Amino acid sequence: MEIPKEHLVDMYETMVKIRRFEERIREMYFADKLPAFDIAAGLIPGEMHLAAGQEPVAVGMRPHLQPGDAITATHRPHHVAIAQGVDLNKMAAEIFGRETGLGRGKGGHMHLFSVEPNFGCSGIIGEGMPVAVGAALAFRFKGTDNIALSYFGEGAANQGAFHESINLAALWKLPVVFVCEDNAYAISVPKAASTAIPDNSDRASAYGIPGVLVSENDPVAVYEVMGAAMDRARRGDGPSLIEIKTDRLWGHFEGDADAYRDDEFKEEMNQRDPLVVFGQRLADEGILSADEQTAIQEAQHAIVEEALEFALASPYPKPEAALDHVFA
Amino acid sequence: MEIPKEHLVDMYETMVKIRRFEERIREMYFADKLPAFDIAAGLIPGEMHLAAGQEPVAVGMRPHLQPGDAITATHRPHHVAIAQGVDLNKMAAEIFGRETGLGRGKGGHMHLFSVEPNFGCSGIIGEGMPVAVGAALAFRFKGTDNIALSYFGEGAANQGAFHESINLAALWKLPVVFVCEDNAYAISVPKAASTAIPDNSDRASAYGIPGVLVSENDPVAVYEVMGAAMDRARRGDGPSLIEIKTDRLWGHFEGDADAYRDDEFKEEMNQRDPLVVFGQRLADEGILSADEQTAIQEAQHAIVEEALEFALASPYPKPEAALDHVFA
Amino acid sequence: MTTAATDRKLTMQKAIAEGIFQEMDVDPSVFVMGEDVGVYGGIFGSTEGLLAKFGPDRIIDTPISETGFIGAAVGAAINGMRPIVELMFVDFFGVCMDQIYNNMAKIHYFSGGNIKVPVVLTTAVGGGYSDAGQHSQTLWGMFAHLPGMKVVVPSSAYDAKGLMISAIRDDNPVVYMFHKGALGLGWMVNNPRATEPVPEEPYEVPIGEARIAREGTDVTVVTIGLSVHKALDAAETLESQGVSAEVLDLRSLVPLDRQAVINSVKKTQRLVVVDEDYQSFGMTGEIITTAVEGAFEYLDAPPVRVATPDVPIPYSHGLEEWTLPSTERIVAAAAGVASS
Amino acid sequence: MTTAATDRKLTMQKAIAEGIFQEMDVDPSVFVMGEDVGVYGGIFGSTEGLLAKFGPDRIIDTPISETGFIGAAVGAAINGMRPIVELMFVDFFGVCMDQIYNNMAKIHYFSGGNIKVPVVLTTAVGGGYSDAGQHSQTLWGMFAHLPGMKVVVPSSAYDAKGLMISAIRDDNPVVYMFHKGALGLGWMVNNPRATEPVPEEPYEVPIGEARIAREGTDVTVVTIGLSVHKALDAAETLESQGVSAEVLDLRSLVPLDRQAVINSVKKTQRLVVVDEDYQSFGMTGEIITTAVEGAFEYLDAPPVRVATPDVPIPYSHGLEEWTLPSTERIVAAAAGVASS
Ligand SMILES: Cc1ncc(C[n+]2csc(CCOP(=O)(O)OP(=O)(O)O)c2C)c(N)n1
Ligand SMILES: Cc1ncc(C[n+]2csc(CCOP(=O)(O)OP(=O)(O)O)c2C)c(N)n1
Ligand SMILES: [Mg+2]
Ligand SMILES: [Mg+2]
Repeated sequence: MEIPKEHLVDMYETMVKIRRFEERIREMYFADKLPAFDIAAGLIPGEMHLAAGQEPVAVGMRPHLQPGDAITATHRPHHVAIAQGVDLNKMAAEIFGRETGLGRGKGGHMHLFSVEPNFGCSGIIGEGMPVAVGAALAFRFKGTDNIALSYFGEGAANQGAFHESINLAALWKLPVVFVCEDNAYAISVPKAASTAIPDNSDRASAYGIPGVLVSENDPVAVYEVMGAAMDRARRGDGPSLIEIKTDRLWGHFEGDADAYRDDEFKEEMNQRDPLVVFGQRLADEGILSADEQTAIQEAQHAIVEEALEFALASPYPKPEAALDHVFA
Repeated sequence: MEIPKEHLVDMYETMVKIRRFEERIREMYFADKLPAFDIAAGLIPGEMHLAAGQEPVAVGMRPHLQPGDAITATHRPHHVAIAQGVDLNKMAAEIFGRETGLGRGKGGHMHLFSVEPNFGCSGIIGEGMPVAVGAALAFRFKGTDNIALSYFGEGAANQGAFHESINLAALWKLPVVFVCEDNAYAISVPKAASTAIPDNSDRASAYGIPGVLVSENDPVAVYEVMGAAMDRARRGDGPSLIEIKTDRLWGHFEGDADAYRDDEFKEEMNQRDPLVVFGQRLADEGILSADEQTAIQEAQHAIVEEALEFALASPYPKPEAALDHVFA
Repeated sequence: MTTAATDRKLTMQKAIAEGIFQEMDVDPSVFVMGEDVGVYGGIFGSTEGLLAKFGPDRIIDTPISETGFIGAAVGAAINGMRPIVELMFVDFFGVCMDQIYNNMAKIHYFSGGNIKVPVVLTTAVGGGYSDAGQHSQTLWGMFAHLPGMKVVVPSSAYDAKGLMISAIRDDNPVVYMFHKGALGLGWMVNNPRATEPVPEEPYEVPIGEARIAREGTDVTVVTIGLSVHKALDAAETLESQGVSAEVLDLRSLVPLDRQAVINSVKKTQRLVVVDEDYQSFGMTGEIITTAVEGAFEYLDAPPVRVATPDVPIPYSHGLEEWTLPSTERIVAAAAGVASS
Repeated sequence: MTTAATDRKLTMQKAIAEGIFQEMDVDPSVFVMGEDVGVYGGIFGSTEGLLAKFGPDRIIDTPISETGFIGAAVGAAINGMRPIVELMFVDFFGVCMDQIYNNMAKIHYFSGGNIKVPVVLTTAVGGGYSDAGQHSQTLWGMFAHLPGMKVVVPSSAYDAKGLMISAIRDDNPVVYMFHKGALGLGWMVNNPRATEPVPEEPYEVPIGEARIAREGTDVTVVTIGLSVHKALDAAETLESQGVSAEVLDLRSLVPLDRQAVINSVKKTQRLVVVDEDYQSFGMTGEIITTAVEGAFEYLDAPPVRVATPDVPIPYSHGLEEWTLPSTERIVAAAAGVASS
């Protein structure tokens, strides 16, 4: 497949932005928590699930997105939100618990909601899957050609919601693409200890829909497979189930000792860091020189810094605002 | 496959017993409810789901059962309970809400529990499936060669519990046989309106286990397929998923006008009544003559009458016994 | 028109279906999803007649996948629709509660008010016909305990239609519970009070306002759902015994009309709370505490509760009857508190 | 031995793991299932050290299939085992509540007492560290509302071990909730009171008996879980203000030690109920109603509640802190009611 250069560049830029965002969040997360790690302390208290290494699953669909397309993501949502173009300032502000955040500080890092682009996520495994089905149903009612993407981890693929959602979407031939981010672990539980078969994409046959495995953590491979599935959905030919092998470079959440993955595994994983590999490839293929990549990095890092500055300069909500927004 | 004659006879006897039980319950259910049907009135108030027509799915496994094997059944449980040999007197007494019932009148027709044989059922779709997995896990812990059978309707196959249970059993290679009773309807909803693929047995591939379709409502076909699956489980080779096409001859519950199935469908269904067909076959093959069948019918009917008499002669629990048995 | 309207009596079941019908007729964003809502018309008739008018695209029969389709209602609501989604019996909430309480009820809050989730979740509640412990519960206390959803329980036809229309127009998730024994179904004994004149035209009944179902001076009986009728029956008996009971129909638990409870208790100085839900950690405790907080000095005697004891609802008729609140138990409780 | 035992201080987390360890050691029918209970030792350490001793056959990591594995615990319990099954956070109950409340909690009743279901369901509760609305709830009022399960909430290490051992030996389903903020985890601020001397040998703490955590004469503070420590902190401040607060740690909501509440209220004549769960339709109403039912004439002032208001628990630190019951709010409430 011939991929337009601007798509390759766009994916690279977005990967850089995501990685930088995650790195900076990580730094600020630990800022006031160490030396004695206290989860409740610091600029960003609470759990923090970062997606460094999983950039390809997010950026590969990006060039195929259209305005109004819905995405539901997981407890590990930043990469997908950034790839969809969720306002980075407001997103950062939400993560820092500020009044200017996407949810005025009420939702936090696992509960990022945006109207335009149409994004949501959740802290409960599998919870977003039926929501994506409902978004697709709404698109059918409204006669738009929008589609819904449902992201979930390979661990989530054993939750009942997986089965019910995909059956519904297949039955009603709805424009949904189910995207399984297979990073091989659900917290400490390896996929082989949770899943009776090797590849969730093979479960598509239980619903009579296409199932495609992307076996490399590579934005181009994701781009191709997601492009076909998204087109298919947009054409009205129904849902697909895509499984993408990817890597969670860091712990499950920040502070996780990650003792359940051995050093060899982690070393191999770090060797194949998708950002490095993709940058190398773009250089090798003459698409983006090292200098161009550096320029991109600087530009993207600046965007991230701006978002963090916006967030840090924003006020906290008034405590009694806790009572607002239960009901419309 | 050569089936021992006593198994054929046993299956026929049991089918006769089941059918008679369901017919008599039906009569007594309506006894004091008509002419103006009142669900709360009569000897047996409440919902009543009868299994006439589904006898083959129940009796086919019977010759392969061993003491201690566990069965979990559904809201439509009588045929399976009778086939497993649950005490018919106590079962009838429970259905009539009596103190002598399996649950002292607390559970009723959807909540029949027996220790020996090891039987349970439930009013919630899919609820029994994980329970069967747990029974099988207990058998492994205890080092017995018992197995668990999990019955559920084709409607239940779209409930999350289906997915989670089968994945667990397959993952842990537990001795469970999952038996889908496909009577083509979930109340008024036909299978095609609920299930994205034609046969649930094909969903076995999502768990890497054997899936077998029994496409006739025939005790011999069920006997063979269930025998193989039960042996496999007992040998320690793990679970199977069996789907059996069957017929619910009557409404979803008693009092159901059954207007969602057209006359043609119902007529065809009645033409292939499995009790008639099996009786005919046994006569044709010289296994049970018409006279022998009549004798069996009389004997089985007498057993059913005895159970009903036991139930009707039993006292109701004292009202304040409602407070007992919340805790052990 | 108005005269004709008030002359026409409807059962609660028909009133519910009419409310949905009329809103669907004017608002194309309203649709219905659930098990057996199509050709069957809803197991309890809540969607009767809708398929014929609106067709299978807007009246959607679902698989038995409550997590799937209730979650889909949330997704559709976020994206501009106003789904009505049916959980056949409230007792089934356990297979899908995450979508209800963690998702439907919380997204508006998590989004800081940016995202609205206008779902109406209809569900049948209540016992009294030997359907045993997985098909006879009300559980409204539990729904009311969890923030983010309105919880509406009409007791009769007029309110049922008006509350349904209000629920559909509400921008919040509304759990709309109908009591099987008040629906006026042909196949279940009903309290005849629930069938009453219902205007033909659409109208709203505000969510969050209790209704004084009967005025009285000696004792306040606060309740909801079918028990309203049992309380009214009890009030007649009490009257013949010289006790004047005021019956307050809460109509919704969220929002809860606390002021109506307090006002009535201030007037009668005595309180009985009747609840078909489990007694402990539920509605009776909340209402009594509301009265204690708002009218402590007015209370002449400790309030009394008449509720379902903390046992799974038993099957056998005599056990169940003994368990659920009855007119006799209400009479005894009210007479007792009135004379103390 | 006894001296050594009482000298040894344990965190609540270690006390829980030790209780499980000791029962598993003597009873081969006990096993553990749940997410990350194996090599991880439980996200909150409840199963720390167990895998090394008992191996993966008895300490079973599960897929994220709560309906599947909690239902499997029910099936195993019916068939002679005594499973301990972990729901990682109580907030996740919605994906599996049917197995918990409709199945685990009801089978004994439905079977007329013939079938026992000795499951211990462990789960982490509580907020205070900005984990937002799907990871910070306690929800014990909801579990206590639904009949058929015991609901146990230890507040400190001694009780945690003894209640765990009692729970495992109990023939009934027991929901065992541990508050993250009382566990003594290295990575979370803890109230130091929760860490205390714990005997080495196995012992039971009876389920259903409240504990007077501090004696007092002017006002009773009834609470459970982490709030016990906040109440004790508050009692110290109150003492300096001349108010003597009695703190009652309920330890379990089911069975509920109503007599302990009544006795204390009869003594102090004033009541504050502190609950980290949502305020309405929950524990505060139940405890206040219990006091009103059992000690009406003794109450000198309307009881007061200090609870989490009916909002999903917000993320941002300041919002959350304002929402959850704090020592300051307890002091203010108790001082207020004591002076009224
Ligand atoms: C219903 C539910 N069960 C358990 C959890 C706790 N939990 C949070 S993330 C996680 C692992 C998820 O694994 P996976 O789906 O593979 O996503 P990943 O973290 O690898 O991105 C678990 C078990 C939860 N949030 N919701
Ligand atoms: C979780 C749940 N949802 C819905 C129901 C209501 N219900 C009872 S039986 C039934 C249909 C079941 O169909 P199927 O599984 O095919 O079994 P059949 O009745 O055909 O034997 C439904 C929807 C229920 N009991 N539990
Ligand atoms: Mg994963
Ligand atoms: Mg069926």
